[in-house]
Amino acid sequence: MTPVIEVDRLEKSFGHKKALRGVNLKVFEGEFIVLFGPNGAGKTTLLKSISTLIRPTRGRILFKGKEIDDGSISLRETIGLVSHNTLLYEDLTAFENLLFYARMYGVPNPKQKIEELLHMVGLYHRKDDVVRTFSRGMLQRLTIARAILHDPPVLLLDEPYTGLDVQAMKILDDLLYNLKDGLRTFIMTSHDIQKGFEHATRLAILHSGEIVFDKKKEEISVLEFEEEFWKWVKEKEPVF
Amino acid sequence: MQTLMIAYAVVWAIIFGYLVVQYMRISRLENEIENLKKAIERKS
Amino acid sequence: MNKKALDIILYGLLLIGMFVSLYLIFQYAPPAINPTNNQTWYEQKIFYVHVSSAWTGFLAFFVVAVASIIFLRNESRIADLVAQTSAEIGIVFTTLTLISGPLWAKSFWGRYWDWSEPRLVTALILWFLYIGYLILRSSVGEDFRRARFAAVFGIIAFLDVPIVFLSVRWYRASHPPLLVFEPGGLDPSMKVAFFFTLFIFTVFYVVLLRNALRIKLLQDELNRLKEVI
Amino acid sequence: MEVGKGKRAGFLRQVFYIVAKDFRAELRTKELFNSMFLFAMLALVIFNFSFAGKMPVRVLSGAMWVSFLFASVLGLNRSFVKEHEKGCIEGLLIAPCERSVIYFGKFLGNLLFIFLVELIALPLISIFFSRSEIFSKPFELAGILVLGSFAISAIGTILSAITVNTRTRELLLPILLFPLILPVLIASVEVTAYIFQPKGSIIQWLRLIGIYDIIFIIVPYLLFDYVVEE
Repeated sequence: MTPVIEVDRLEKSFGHKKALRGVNLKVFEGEFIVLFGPNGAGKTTLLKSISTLIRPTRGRILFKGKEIDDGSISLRETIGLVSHNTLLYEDLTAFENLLFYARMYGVPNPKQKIEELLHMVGLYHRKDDVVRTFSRGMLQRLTIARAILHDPPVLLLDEPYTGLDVQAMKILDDLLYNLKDGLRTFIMTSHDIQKGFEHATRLAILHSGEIVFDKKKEEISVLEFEEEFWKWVKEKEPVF
Repeated sequence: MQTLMIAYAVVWAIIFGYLVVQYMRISRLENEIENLKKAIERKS
Repeated sequence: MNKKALDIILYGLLLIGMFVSLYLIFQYAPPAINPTNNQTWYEQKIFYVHVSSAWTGFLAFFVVAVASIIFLRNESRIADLVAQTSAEIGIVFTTLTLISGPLWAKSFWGRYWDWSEPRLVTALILWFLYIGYLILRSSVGEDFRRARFAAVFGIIAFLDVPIVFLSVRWYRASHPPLLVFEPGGLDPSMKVAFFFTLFIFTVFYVVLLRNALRIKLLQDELNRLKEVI
Repeated sequence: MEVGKGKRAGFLRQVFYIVAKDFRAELRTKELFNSMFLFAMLALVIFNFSFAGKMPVRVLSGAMWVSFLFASVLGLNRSFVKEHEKGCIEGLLIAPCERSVIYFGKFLGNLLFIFLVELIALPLISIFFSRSEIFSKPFELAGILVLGSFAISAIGTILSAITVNTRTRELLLPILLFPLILPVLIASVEVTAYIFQPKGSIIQWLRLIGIYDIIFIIVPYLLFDYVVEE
């Protein structure tokens, strides 16, 4: 079975700094991988590389066996990204923001789809308000609506729980459960072990640009994993 | 005519002087690197 | 050892070449006659250094553009360093052009600057463009992006140069200045002096670039070694 | 896996969506347009008082173009700042479109804003500086305004995409843009002066702007990927 995403000896350096030093990762259909790792481990760089935002220094990324290159525009249709930024225009309304992205992706029946999504994330009553006036939690919900607008079979989530209030967390949890249909593939980064473990089908730890741990959820318990995680965070973290 | 000639000579001298300074800097850097390499060898 | 030998040859060539070019300019080549008043015109000798430095500056900026293209193709650090140092050197020589040009113009036109002289104005615009290039370099934090932005600007800037030249020349056609100097036929001995000076300036450029490049690479190496320790 | 996959919009459509989005956001706040317009008019007022008495035709066309250029810099500066505020540029980069769609979208948006400012400024210039010629040759004037602004926007858009990533941002754009745009400025001033007061020939100037427009729309288009990619 060909993996949906295959990361092959991926390296990325910014000047002298090496953010990724040879990452290998195979993600299969329906998997929910949660990547853990201390700050600066390269989690964001890895997600950005997979979402074609960053051009790798060395190595390859394959989507269903096809290599990402300049001509792979249609591959971007298969990816949804929730990053640190909202990727929303502050001077546009919630509806206008989604409409713009829907058109760029060529979503069929965009208006109907957007209204559905706005109901789903509980923002329908604010659909004609300018995004500038939204709270952090509302923004994050709209961000997720934007990411799944085109029904991407692959969803990349970069610390989606950061800065959320309890209500927003609940909505995000429900959303993720709804989206996990066994066909969709997820890669999420997190440093909240509980939350990450809850959703994951597979757990991995990224440390200074390398994957140092990668196991299926059945093979390990929360406590064991927590121990493993702290081992990596402590061991190689520079001592100040 | 003479002032011009002096001006020319000054321009030449400045450029050449700069080249000499560059050369000294190269030698100094090369020496430093040599010393560091030796220090690393001793350490290991 | 090979490098050392090349150093000695280049430095020796320059030292001797300097004296030879001084001799050629001031002794060998005859002084020119000013066509406006038919008097001996010593200041014409500025011409040798003026045109040579203008040529070298232009060469340097050409190298910036070529190195920029190479950088965008293979992202090599050396190409980026060549572009940067070549821009720095180019600015030095263009500055020299901009100082010597008006001095020469004063002796010929009776004024330091004429906006309808395309070569001079183009040199000035070149100077602005590449000062901007260096400011751009100094205001981007990340090494990698800096190199890319600089390369893109380096290419655009160089493409602009011939159009600037053309526009100033056409501007002159519609706003004729009092008198325009076109360097017509040079005396053969003047030509010898001129081409020799041109050659020496080009060697200057090559040695400056080579040295600056070596310094930067050695510093890289030094930093790397310091990190190891 | 082909869940709800629609047909992706074509190149020009996507470009249009980007322009439409910028235009809609601008319609809501109008902050950019207002400041550009006011800036251009203020610059003209200042020019007027720097030249006591009626400005000669050539000086007036020069003053117009300098004011428009300065106003354009304001607009160009904001153009990519807005894309960077909430990381929207990332949203565009992961969208299924060529990177050049972003370049052409932003270019057209900037051109549109600049041209609108110029268009609204023209009648006022005609009144303030007693130049009725502005109304007798509206198409010629609009033509040269588009040709000149085309170049300002084409170069300005890629430079703005660069300078938005620098420490000095707003300060750097004019420093990089002005020397590059000089040939177009000379040519546009010459042509505008000719429209006011026909004298000599302007065919070579039009040719120069044409060549410039072609080169500096193609080259940034080729280089834009390198500017926005990490």
